[in-house]
Amino acid sequence: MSTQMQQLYQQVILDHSRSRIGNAALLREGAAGPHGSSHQINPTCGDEIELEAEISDDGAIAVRWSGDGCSISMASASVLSELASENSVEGMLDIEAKFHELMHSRGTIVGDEEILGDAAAFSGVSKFPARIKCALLSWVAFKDALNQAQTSLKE
Amino acid sequence: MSTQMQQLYQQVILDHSRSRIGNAALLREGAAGPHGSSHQINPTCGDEIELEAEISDDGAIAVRWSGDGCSISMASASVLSELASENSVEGMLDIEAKFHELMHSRGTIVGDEEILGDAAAFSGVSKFPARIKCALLSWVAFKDALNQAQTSLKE
Amino acid sequence: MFSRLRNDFPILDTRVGESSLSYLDSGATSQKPQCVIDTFTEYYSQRNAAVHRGAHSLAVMATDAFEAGREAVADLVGGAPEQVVWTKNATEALNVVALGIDRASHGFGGEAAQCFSLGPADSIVVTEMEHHANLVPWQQLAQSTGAQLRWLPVTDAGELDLSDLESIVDETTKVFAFTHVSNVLGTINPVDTLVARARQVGALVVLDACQSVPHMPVNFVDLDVDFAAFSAHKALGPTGLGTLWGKTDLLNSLPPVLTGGSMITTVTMEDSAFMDAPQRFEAGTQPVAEVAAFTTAVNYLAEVGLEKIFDHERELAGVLLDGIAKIPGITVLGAADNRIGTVAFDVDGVHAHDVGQYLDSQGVAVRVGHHCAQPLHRRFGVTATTRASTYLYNNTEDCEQFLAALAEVRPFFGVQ
Amino acid sequence: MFSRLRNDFPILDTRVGESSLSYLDSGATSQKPQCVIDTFTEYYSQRNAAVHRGAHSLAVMATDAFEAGREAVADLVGGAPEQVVWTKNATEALNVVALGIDRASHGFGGEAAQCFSLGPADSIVVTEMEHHANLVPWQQLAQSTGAQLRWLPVTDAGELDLSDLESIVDETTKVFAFTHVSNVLGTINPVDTLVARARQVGALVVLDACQSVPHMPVNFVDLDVDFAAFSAHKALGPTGLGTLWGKTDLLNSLPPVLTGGSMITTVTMEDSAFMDAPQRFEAGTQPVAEVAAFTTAVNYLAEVGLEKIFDHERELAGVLLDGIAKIPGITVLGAADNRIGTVAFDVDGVHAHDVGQYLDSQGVAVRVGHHCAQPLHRRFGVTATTRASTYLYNNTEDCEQFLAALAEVRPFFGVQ
Ligand SMILES: Cc1ncc(COP(=O)(O)O)c(C=O)c1O
Ligand SMILES: Cc1ncc(COP(=O)(O)O)c(C=O)c1O
Repeated sequence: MSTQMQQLYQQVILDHSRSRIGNAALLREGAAGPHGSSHQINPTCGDEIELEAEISDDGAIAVRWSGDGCSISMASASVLSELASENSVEGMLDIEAKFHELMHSRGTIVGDEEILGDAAAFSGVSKFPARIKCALLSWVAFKDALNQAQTSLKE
Repeated sequence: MSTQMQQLYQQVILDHSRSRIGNAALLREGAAGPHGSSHQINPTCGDEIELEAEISDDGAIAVRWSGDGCSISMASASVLSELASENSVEGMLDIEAKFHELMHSRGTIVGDEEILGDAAAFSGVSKFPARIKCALLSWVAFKDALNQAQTSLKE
Repeated sequence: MFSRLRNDFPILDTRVGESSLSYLDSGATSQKPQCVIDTFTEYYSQRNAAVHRGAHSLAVMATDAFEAGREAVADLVGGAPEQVVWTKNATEALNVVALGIDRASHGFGGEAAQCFSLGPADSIVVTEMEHHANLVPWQQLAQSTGAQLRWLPVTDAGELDLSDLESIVDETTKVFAFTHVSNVLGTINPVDTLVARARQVGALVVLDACQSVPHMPVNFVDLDVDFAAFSAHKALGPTGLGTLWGKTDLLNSLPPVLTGGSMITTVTMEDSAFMDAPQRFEAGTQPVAEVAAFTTAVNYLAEVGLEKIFDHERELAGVLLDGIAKIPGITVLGAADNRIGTVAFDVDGVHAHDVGQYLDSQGVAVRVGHHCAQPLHRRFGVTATTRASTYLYNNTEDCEQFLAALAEVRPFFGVQ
Repeated sequence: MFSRLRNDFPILDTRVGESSLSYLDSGATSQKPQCVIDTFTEYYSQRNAAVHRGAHSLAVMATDAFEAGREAVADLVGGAPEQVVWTKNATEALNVVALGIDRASHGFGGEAAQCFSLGPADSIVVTEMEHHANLVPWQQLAQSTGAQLRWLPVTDAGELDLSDLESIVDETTKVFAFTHVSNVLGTINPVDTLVARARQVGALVVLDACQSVPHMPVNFVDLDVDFAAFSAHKALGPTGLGTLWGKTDLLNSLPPVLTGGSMITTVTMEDSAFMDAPQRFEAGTQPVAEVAAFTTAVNYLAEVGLEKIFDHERELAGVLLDGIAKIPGITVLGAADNRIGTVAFDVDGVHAHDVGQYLDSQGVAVRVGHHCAQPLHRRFGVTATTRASTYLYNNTEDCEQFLAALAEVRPFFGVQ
């Protein structure tokens, strides 16, 4: 087995792809606080995700999602949900930017585990250009949904 | 000067291209007997010809044409007009078929001067695929016009 | 013979990491023999020029090469050279027909094009197993003309369900467009039956021959279709070239879609007149080097023999299907007997993208996703599958390398 | 430098009969340097696969090559990679815009496409010097939408007559399409003035850059055009590839014309949704090897430098024009100072076809005919001309070989 494959499919990714954090029924119109939702699709393989982000009064973020896709995309959504429950809005925006950069690094940078948590395990993905979109799918949905939530917060 | 060029531009062709037999005002609606007319165009270079063929009571054919084109196409129309004045309808159809065959021979056959007259001088043209259309332009018009004339003769 | 000709394909010697390459993605695009590759070098070093223009010697040689291609294709699929129209790919070829009908329905092409005109009382029929290239253009045509879009469903066995053929293809049907061979299931469709029904109701038949022409003997005249489309790149030829084949009178009355140079007779500032087929549909500078290379490819295929290629691939299909049946947790989509060497499957518990990634790590190139056939995948309750597809250069070892790797997929991802 | 790089073009060593080849037909299509030819061999031997699909290694390499091409082109002409859409030729690129507007005018593309919608109260403006590729599609659009087609005339000097610019391009004008450089006269048009007028009336600007991009520095962002089109084959690249460049928001709202695989997001049997540009306009398998080869060509051009190429060709244009002026009975069409090395002329008493044939017998390759610009020829009172056109690989000897042969044309045909 090539080490590239082991780097791509790290145990933490395989684990997240099986027990998926945040993978829960969507609330849709029933969501309580300021929230947003986004539906993203990867046209190449048909992977899709629908994700809701909600900001509660104390600034905490809750993420719920439902989707269908490969282990990379499902694990990524799970890791994202975990991080969202542990970080502030600003923290998540920072993580999102760093994750984005990591994915486009083609293996030239190593993810900072302090900041990225389990998302650092995705550094191997950046060497597989065809899989970068898989890893980013939920993050694109999250950024969109969070943006909506922030907007409705300001209103 | 290559011999191919001399074969292409035989003196008889250059002569016909300058003093053009049959190059005369078209009669249009004023034509007397059973007649036909045809307008042909070579889209590649814009060469065009308008040709009238008329069959008189004694079976003689008269050809008039007006056109604009290269020496090959003009000479061909001139030679055609000359032949038409010397041959019967059947004779011209035979000549047309033989000329067509000669043009598509890529230099493998020699035109029979007995039958083709000056048109036999076009055998060199068949080695220049880009010029075959030039040589055939007036003949296509003639065949079309003659066909119309024959039809109106039968009516 | 087939073991020898494998050496003609330089890319098959590629190493993928520590493995040799087992290329089982010819359904997407085929690899090229050295003679086809060499044609590019030869063409651009010796006879490159604009065709159908200019009197100079290079232009004459280029034009000869360009027109010889039509003859080679006509020899392969039937009909006359002028029935062969060059396009950029099969997708363009199908669009030329659909959009030509669209234009005819909006008054273009005059009297002669009236036979193509569609309206709200008419229907267009496709099938549920179409590639998007033979579905989306017809959806667009239906939207543009108000015609109704209908389709033949697919059975669990991966065959066309013909039980309602007579009510689906009925007197309102003006166009019946279907694929000869499914690019997902490998199923060879009963063209005869479908054409016969189309003739009963007077519908035009448009055949998507992308997956048949490269893999089996096909004659469009014998099949009696009106239009057919296929791509060079799936048949040992280059990218950037496709073919639209059509009946001469239909081609000459179909309004052209792309307009410009080299397809006109007279142009004034106000108006233009168009040439007959094939030039009618070949606006602008054409893929001449590609035609030269494809001519080499077609001659290569003819020399090997499509009948033999078909038999060879059926043998490989047997190896693939038998081998897959022995691996637990794999479900093949469709099970048609009458098939080519294309096999799409679902691996229980592992997403196709991950399956493909694992196979690649073992040197096996397959395709994953919906293979441009989303409705068909939806019909089988999946969003993506893994597809192995063979060609003349594949051998039993390729299949075994694939099967060995496939057996390891579920263990690798910890699924049992 | 220019004398050295000539050796990069193998075809230039061709002998025509007893003469060496003087290739002066680059306005029709350019010859290719060895590195571009080699790219085909390299691509098909090492990384041929379907792009944007499949996880396997070959597919990743092919996709990289395909996308790198957009970056190279964006570096050459300005803008971002996603503003670069691949087409089969420049003609398709211009048609994609004209037919996209046609579809928008017939309700396709929804709200976002409304900005493109044309009707009988609108006008489209072109010029009298357009290549058929930038004329016929607009005629078709005018016919389809009822919009009026207008044009800027050409002066005896072969320049655009701008005296009535304000009345021809007016408040009704929705599209203003014109060529950057005339393929017959060689004239470089004043894009700034034309764009400024278009901006005043809010018209879309479509630039035919076929004869500018290969021969001079061009930046579409600086020129502030909305869409631009050019061909790879005229710029050292392969046949079978063109480029449509557009402003991002316009590309993303223009309805696609060719539909099918790889340009959709979701497809059901009933309906489909389309991707953003560039994929939006790239239905089906793309000319991937051609993109790889064109990337090599663009890098080659960039290395030589378009500024230097422009100067080199202006020098050759001087040699041609000065030499022709000394030969009796030759009339050059147009006399613009601001020009490239393209010179079309009439030989008194000898038809262009015969001129070209004689020149070919002396090893000189030129183009004869109407050069896909019938209205322009009509304006100058001729049906056909002979055209000599230069490129970076030409030298003074090529021009002299041409001039020597041209001087013999009238004597050969017995005209004085
Ligand atoms: C000015 C101009 N526009 C458009 C075209 C059409 O380009 P293509 O034939 O590559 O589509 C050409 C060349 O033929 C041209 O010179
Ligand atoms: C059945 C079928 N139809 C149409 C196409 C489209 O062909 P292309 O992508 O060459 O246009 C393909 C291949 O992609 C196919 O397999």
